[in-house]
Amino acid sequence: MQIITEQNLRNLIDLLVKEAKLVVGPKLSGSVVLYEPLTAGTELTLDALPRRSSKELFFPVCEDILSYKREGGAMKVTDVDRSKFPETVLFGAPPCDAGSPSILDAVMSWDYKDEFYLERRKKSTIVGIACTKGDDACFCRAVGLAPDTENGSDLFLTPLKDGSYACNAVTEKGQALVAAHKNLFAEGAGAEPVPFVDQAVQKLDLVKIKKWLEEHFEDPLWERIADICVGCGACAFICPACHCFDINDEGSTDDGVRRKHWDACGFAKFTNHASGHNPRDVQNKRYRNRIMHKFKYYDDKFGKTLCTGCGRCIRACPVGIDIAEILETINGKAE
Amino acid sequence: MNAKANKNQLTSIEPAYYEAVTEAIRKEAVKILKEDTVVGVVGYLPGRRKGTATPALVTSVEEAEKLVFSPACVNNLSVYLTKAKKGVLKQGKVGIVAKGCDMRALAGLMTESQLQREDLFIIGVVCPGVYGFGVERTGTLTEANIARKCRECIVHMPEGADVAAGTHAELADLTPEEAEEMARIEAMPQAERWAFWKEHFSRCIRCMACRQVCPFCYCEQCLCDKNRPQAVESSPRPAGNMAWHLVRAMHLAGRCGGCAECERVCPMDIPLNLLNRRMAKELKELYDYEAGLAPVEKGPLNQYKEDDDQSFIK
Amino acid sequence: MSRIGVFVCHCGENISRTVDVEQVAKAAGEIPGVAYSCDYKYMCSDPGQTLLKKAVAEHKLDGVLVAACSPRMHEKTFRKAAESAGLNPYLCEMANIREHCSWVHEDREMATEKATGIVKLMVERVRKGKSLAPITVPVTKRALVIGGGIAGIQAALDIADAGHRVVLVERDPSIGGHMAQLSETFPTLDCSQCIMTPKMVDVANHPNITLYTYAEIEKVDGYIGNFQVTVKHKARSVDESKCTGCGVCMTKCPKKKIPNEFDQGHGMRPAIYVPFPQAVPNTPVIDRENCTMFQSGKCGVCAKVCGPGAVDYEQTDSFTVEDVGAIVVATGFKLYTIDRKPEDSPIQGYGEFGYGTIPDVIDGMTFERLASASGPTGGKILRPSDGKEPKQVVFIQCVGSRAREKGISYCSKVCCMYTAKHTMLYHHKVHDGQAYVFFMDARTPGKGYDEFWRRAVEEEEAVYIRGMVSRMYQKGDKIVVMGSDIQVGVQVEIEADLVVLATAVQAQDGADLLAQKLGISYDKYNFYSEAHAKLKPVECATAGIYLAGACQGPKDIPDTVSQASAAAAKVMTLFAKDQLERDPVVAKVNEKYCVGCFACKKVCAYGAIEEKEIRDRQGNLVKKVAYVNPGVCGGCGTCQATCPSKSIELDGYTDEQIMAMIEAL
Amino acid sequence: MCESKNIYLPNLATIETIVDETPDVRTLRLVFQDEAVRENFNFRAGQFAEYSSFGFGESTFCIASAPTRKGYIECCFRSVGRVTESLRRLEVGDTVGVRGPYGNSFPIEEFYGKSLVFIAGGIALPPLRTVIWNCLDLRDKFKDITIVYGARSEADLVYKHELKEWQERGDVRLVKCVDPGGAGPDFDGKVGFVPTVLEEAAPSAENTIALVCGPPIMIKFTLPVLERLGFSDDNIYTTLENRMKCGVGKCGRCNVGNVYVCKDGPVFTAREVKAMSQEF
Amino acid sequence: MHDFEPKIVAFVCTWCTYAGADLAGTSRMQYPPNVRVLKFPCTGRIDPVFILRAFQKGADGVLVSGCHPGDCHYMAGNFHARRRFAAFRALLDFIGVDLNRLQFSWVSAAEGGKWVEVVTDLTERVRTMGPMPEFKELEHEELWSTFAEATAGKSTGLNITGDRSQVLNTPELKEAYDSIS
Repeated sequence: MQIITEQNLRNLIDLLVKEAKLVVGPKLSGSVVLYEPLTAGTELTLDALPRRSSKELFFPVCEDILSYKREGGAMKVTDVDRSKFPETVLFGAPPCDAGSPSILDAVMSWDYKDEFYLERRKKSTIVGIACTKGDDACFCRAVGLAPDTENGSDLFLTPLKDGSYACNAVTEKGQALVAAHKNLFAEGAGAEPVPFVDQAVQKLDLVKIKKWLEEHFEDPLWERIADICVGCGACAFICPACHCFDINDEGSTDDGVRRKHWDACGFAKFTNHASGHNPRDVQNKRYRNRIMHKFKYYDDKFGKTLCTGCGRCIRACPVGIDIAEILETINGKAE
Repeated sequence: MNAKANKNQLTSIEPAYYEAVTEAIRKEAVKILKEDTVVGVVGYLPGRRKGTATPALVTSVEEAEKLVFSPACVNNLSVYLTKAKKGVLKQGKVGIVAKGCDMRALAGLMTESQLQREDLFIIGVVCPGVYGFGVERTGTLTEANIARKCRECIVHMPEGADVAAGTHAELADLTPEEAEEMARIEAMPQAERWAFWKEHFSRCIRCMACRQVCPFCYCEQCLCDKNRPQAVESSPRPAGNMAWHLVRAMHLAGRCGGCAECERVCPMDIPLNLLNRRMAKELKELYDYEAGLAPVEKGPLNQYKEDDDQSFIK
Repeated sequence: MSRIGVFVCHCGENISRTVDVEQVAKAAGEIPGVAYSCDYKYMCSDPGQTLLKKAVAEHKLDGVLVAACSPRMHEKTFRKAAESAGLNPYLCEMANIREHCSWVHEDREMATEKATGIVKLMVERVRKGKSLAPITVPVTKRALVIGGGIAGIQAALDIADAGHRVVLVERDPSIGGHMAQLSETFPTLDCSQCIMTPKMVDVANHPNITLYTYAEIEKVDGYIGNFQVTVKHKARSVDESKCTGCGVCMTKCPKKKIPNEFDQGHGMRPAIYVPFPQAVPNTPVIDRENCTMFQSGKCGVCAKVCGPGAVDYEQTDSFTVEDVGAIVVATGFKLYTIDRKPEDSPIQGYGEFGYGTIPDVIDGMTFERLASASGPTGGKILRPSDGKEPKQVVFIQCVGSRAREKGISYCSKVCCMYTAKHTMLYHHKVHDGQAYVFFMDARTPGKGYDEFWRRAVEEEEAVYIRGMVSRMYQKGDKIVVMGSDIQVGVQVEIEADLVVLATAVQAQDGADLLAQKLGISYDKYNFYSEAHAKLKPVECATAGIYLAGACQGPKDIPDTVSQASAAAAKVMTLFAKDQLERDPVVAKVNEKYCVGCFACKKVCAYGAIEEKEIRDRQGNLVKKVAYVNPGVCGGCGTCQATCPSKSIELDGYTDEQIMAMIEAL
Repeated sequence: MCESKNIYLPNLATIETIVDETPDVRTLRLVFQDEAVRENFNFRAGQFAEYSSFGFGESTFCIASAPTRKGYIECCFRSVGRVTESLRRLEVGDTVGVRGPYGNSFPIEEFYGKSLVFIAGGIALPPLRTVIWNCLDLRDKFKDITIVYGARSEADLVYKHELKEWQERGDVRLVKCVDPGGAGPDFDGKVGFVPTVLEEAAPSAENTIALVCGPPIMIKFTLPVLERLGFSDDNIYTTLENRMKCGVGKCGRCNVGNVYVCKDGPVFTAREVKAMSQEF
Repeated sequence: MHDFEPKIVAFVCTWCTYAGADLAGTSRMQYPPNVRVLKFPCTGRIDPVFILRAFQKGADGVLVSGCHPGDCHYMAGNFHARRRFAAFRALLDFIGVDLNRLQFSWVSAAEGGKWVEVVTDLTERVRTMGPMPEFKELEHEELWSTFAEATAGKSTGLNITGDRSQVLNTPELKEAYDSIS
C-alpha cells in the first residue's frame, strides 16, 4: 500500500502549485470553508465539508461562453479559448463530491458536448478522501455511496489513525500523479484507518423509490413540501449534482459577454415561457421536479441517481426541508 | 419591575419554558381551528434532526396539537403570508405564530398594504431568543448558543398580538455582538471596509435565499431579475453581487424589521443583517424612525420634513 | 438597429470657436445606431431646420439629435421641425454643447472631446427613447367654487359670465362671508354691504350659477377636467323650493334670544333665522340645537305659521354628486381667537389681553359690527358691557401676527389698514372720543393706502404709539392698558373704555380637512399652498384646482377680488378647449408587476396615484395596483425612484434611457 | 459534430426581410453571413433554433421556413418578452445570432402516400408552415392536404398572404376560422373555435396523419375531436414549446418528466404526449 | 492637461441645476471639462442605483444636484431625494466607498457661480484622490472557477504566501522542488 504523510500531502500541493497547476481544495474563506485555489499546502482544510460542492471546478458559478462586439457596422462574436483552461488538481474531496463529475459527465456529453465542462474535466485530477466526519444531515450511504467510495476519484486517500493517508491510485490520472511525485509516497502497511461516522439515514431502496415516484406524480406530499418551500436556489446551488443553468447577455447591445451561470429549478420563473405559460407554475411542481429529476428522470435517461447524499441541501434549506426525510418517507410508503 | 428582576438572574432558558409556550400555542391553535376562526395556522413542527424545527401550515386540530416552540424555531413565518410567496391568505383568515421580530415584519407588511390586520389571528410568542447558527442545540438557550440578533432584541414582548404565549423571560447581560461588529467595521479605514465587504460579496452565489425568506421581498419582479435595463447583473460575479446587496439594502432601508433571516439562511455566511442594521441605525439617527414597531402610514423614505438634515448637501 | 441623425451646430462661432464641430460630427457618425451626421453653421435657422427635415426623409431617420445650445433654448424648435418631418417630437433631443461646453471651456481639444462625449450620451437617450403621444383629457365645462365670500362670489360670477356653469357651495346659510359683515372698507370708506349685496343678488339670479348654501364638500374624486364632488346639503329644516322668504316664521319663533353669529354674538336672532336681512338665499334655516321643537319636541310654531308649508322638521342631510372640470377654492379666513388653549394648538393665546374675560375687549370684526349701520347697535359705537359710548378706545395691532414665539410668524396684512379705518370710523361717530393705536409697524403698501393711514394719524387724530401692550386689566368700568412707547422710551398707561384687538388672520377651521379631500397641499398654518409663489400664485399643485382669496394667505378685498378673477380666468382657459392636452412626460404603471405597496402613492405630491383593483373574469379581486392618472401626474418621477420593482415608469426618462446613458459615459 | 465545438456559439445571420404578420407577430428572413454556413445549413421540418439579439439574449422558435427552400431561414415570433421585443426593434441589415437546428422533426418520409391534416391555432402556424411548404413542394408524394387554421380574430391570423395562396390552390383544402366575435364584415372563413370547426370539416382519418399545433388549451380540446374522427394517437403529431435556454439538453428547463423537449422533441405523437407525465 | 483626468458625472434636475449650468455658460464662466451632465426632471427621479451604476461604469466622482428645498418645481421631489441620498450615503460609507467622491448640492437657476464652484471643487478633489478603483476593478473581477486562464496564484490575484522553509525540510524535497522551479 502507498502511504503519504500529512506533511507530504501538503508538500505535494506546494509542488503542484509550483508546477503552475491549479490546485483546488477546501480552504477557509472568511468564516466558511470553500473549494478554492490553494496557494500552499498549509491552506488545505480537511475538518469541514466545504459549503459549496466541488462541481464548480468543472461547472463554474458563472462563466463566459462568448463575447460580442460591434465593429464598424458588423457584429463580431468571439469564442472563449478553452485551451487556456488550466491543468487542475482537486484535493480533499469526499466521495459525495468526488463522485459528482462521474454523474454529470453523462448529461454534459450525451449528444451535444458541453466543451466547457468537458475540457475542464479532461484537465483535472481528483484526489478524493474517505470521509471520517459527517453529521446528521449526511446520507451518502442511503443513496448508494459510502464514506470510502473510491469511484469518481483518480487518487483516493484514506485517513489513518497516525495522521497519514493510505493512497489508492484509482485511475491512470491518479497513477500518473503518484508517479510524478514518487518521493512523497512511501510503501507500507500503514496504521489502522480512522473509523467512519454512523449515519442517521439507512440505505434506501432507490429502485423502490423510483417506482413510487413513477406512480405518484400527483401526491399530497408535494403540496406539503411546497407549503413551506420559499423557492430559493440554495439547495440547487450548493448541490454537487444539480446542473441547471441560465444563459444571459451582459453588457450593451454593441459590446458584451454571453454568460452561462447557475440556475435553480426552484425559482418561480425558471420555466416561465415568454408567452406567460409556465409548466411548473407552482412550487409543488417545481419541488417535485427536483426530486423526480434526481431520483427518476436522470436515472431513466442516464442510469444514474442525481444525488450523492452530501446533505448540503438539508443543512442549507432556510425552512428545514429535509430531502433525506422525504426519501425515507417515500421509502416507507413504497411497496 | 418583576420582569426586570427576572432578567438579571437568567443565565439560561430551560426547555420547560419552551414547553409551556408550546402548550399555550397548541391550545390557542386548536381553539381557533375548532371555532373556525381561521382556516389554518402557520407555526412550527419539529424537524427530523436534533434541535431543528420547520415551518408548517396546519389546518387540522390533530396537526395543531403537534405544533412546537423551541429555540430552533428560527424562521420568520410572516414570509408565508405575502402573496408573491405563498398566499395562504387567499383561503381565509389565518393564524400565525409570531415572535416579536416577526411581529415587526407583520406591522411593516400592514404598512405596505400587503396584509390586513383583520385577516390574521396572531399568536404572539414571548420569545427569549432563538439559536444562532453553528451552535450546540441542546434545548436550553444560553449566552453560548443564542442568535446574534437576539442579543439586542427590543421586542421580546409581542405587541399587538391577539394572544401571547409565554411569560417574560430574557437572558441577562448579553453582549451586543452585532452592534460591536458594526462599530468595528465602522472604525475600519475605508479601504479595509471595502475589502471586508468585497470578500463577503464575492462568495455570493445568488441563490436568492436572502430574498426568498425576506418578508419584505414580495415584489412580483425583483429588480435583479430585470435585465433590460439591467441595474443589477443577474450573473453571480463580484460586480453584480455587490450591486445586488447594495440595492437590496437600499430597498429594505426603513422597512427591515431586523429578523435577520437573510443572514441566517445565507449558505455563504455573508453578514447581511449588518447592512440592514446599519441602515436602520442611520434612519433612527436622522429621522427617529424604527421600522415595524407598529403599522404606520408612511415609512421614513416615503415622507420628509422640510427641515430634514442636509448637512451633507452643499 | 436605430437610424439616428446627429446634427452638430456651429452656432456661428459660438460653438465652433472652441469645439471642432466637424470632428464631433465625424465621431458621431461612428456611434452604433447613428445613420447620418453632419455639422452646420446655424441649425436653428430656416435652412438648418430644412437640412434636418431633408435628412430625416432622405436617410429614413428614426431619431434626431441636435448638438447645439441648451434644450431650454431650442428644444421646442427642433422638436417641431422633427414633427413636421414626420418624426415623433419626443424622438428629437438636444445635446447641449454650447452652454455646457463651448462657452465654459477654452481648451479646444478637451472641449471637442467633451462635446463628443455629450453627443454619445445623448445618442443613447434618443436610441432608447419612445414615441410619446400627447395626452388628452376631456374637460367638463362646469366649475365648482367652494366658499361664498367675496372671492367665491367674484370667481363664480366671472366664470358664469363667460358662459360656463358654476356650482357655488357655501357652508353657512347665506353667502356673503366676511365682507358682508364689514361696515365700511378701506381706503375709500364705501359701505361694504352696498357693494357686496348686489353681487350676492347677481349670484342668486345668474342662470349659470347653481347656489348651494348650508352645504359642505363631502368628498372629491377625479382629476382636472373630471372631478366628481360629493356635496353634503345640511338639513335646513326648511324646504327651499317652497319657502317664499316671507319671514313670518322668524317673527313668530318663540325663541329669540340666541346670540347672532353674524354680529359676532352681539345681536340676537331666533332659532329659525336668516343670518342677516340681505341674506342670499333669503331662506331661513332652523338652528336645531337651539330650537325647542328639536330639543323637546314641543313647539312647531314656525311650521304652523308657514303658509307654503315649507318648514320640514324631518329633513335630513342629503348629498348630490356634482361633475365639474375645475375647482376654485375660496374658503377665506377666520380671526385668531385669543383664548386658544396651548394644548389644542402650537399657537399660544394672549391671555394678557383679557379677551373673553373683560367684556369690553373685542376683536376687529366685532368693532366692524358695532360700526355697521345694520349691526346690533344700529351703527352706534356702544361698548358691549354697559352699552355706553366709549370715550377712550385703544386699538392694538399685531395680536397674534408676527409673534414667532407665540406660534404665528406671518403678517396678517390687513390689520394696519383696518385699524386705521377703525380709528376713523370711531372718530366720525364719537367726535369727542380718542383713539389710541399700539402698533409695531404701519404697513401700508397699496394704492391710496399710505395716504389713508396718514389721514387717520394726521387728520382724524388717532394717537399711534409704537410699542406693544404688556398688561391689561379691568379697573372699575375702565380697562387699564399698560404698554411702552418704544419711540419715546416711556411706559404708557391708558384708561380705556374699549379695547379693540386686531387679531391675526388665520386659515378657516377645517381648512386642512378640506385640503385633504381636495388633495391639495397646505402650509403649517393651514393656508393652502400655491403651485409657485411667483409664477403660479393662483394654481394649486394639483391640476384643475385654483385658489382665490384669504384661504391662501391673508389678503385684503382688492387682492382677493383680483385673485378670484385670476382664478376664474384660469378656469376659463381650461374650459376654452374641449380636450385638455398635456405633455406626455407622465408615469405609467406596469400592472403585471405592481404589487400594490403604494410607496409611489405615498410620495406623489400631486395625488396622481390611485389604487386600482384588478379582478379576474369572475370578478374576484386579484390584487390592487397603483394607477397613475395622466391628467394629474406632474411628471417628476419620484414615484419611479421609490418603486422597488420599478413597476412604475416615467415616460421620457425611463430607466432604460438613463442606464444606457450611464453606460455610454 | 466537431468535438471541440462551442455548442453555445451562434452563427451570425443578417436580416434580409421583415414581414409584420399581425400587429405583434413578425417574420424575419435571415441569411447567414458565413458563406459556408449558408451553403451547408440543413434542417428538417419541425426543428427549432436559438435566435439571439445581442445584449438581450436568446429566444427559441421553430424554423418557420421550409427545408426545401435554401439560402435563408425564417423565424416568426410574437413580441412578448424581452428578447422578442429586442428582436422586433431590429431592422433589415441588422445581425442576429442563430444556433441550431435543434431537436427532432416531423418524419415526413413516413407520411408519403398519405393524406395530411394540419391543425393550427394563432401564432402556432409557423411550426406547421414549414411542414406545409415542405409537403407542398413535394405535393405529388401526398394525397389530400387539409389545413384548419384559426386565430382569435381576423387580425391575428398570420401568413395572410400565404393563406390566400393556399386558398387559391386547387390541391389544398384550407379551412380558416376565427373565434366568435373576431370576424370582420368581409371575413370569408368560418367563425368558431378550432376544435369545433375541425369537427365540422370532418376530414377523413383514413390513411391520414394529423399535425396539430396551438396553445395548450386548443390542443386539449382538439385531441378528443381527432379521436372522434377516428385518428389514432400514433397518427397525430404535435410540437411542444417549452421554455428553453440551451437548446441542447443541458440546462434543465424544458424537460417534461424525463423527456427533454429540446432533444427528444419538440415533435411528438399524441401517444408520446399522453405517455409523458401529467406535467404537460 | 493633467496626468489624470477624472470622469465626473452630474445628475441634475432640469429646472434648477441644469438651468444654473446654462447660466454659467451664458456668463462664460470657466470650469473643468470633466463633467458629463445627465438631465432629470427632478432630483426625485434620481434612483441611487444610477449613482452606483455610474461608479460601476467608470465614474471617478458623482455629483447630484437639484433645487434648493422649497424651490422644487414638483413641490417635494428634492425633499424625498434628500432622505433617499442621506440613506444611500450611509450605505456607501459603510461598505467602504470614499464619500469624497460623491457630492450633493443645491444649485438654483440663478447660481451659475455655485455650479462652477461645485463642479470645480469636486473635479479637483477627485483629481487629487486619483481614479476610483473599487467598482471598476469589481467589474472585471471573476470568480476563480470562471477564469479561463486561471492558474494558481494568478487567478484571484493571490500570491504564493506559504512558508516554504518549513515545508521543504528534507534535502530530497528541496531537490524535487528545485528541479521544477
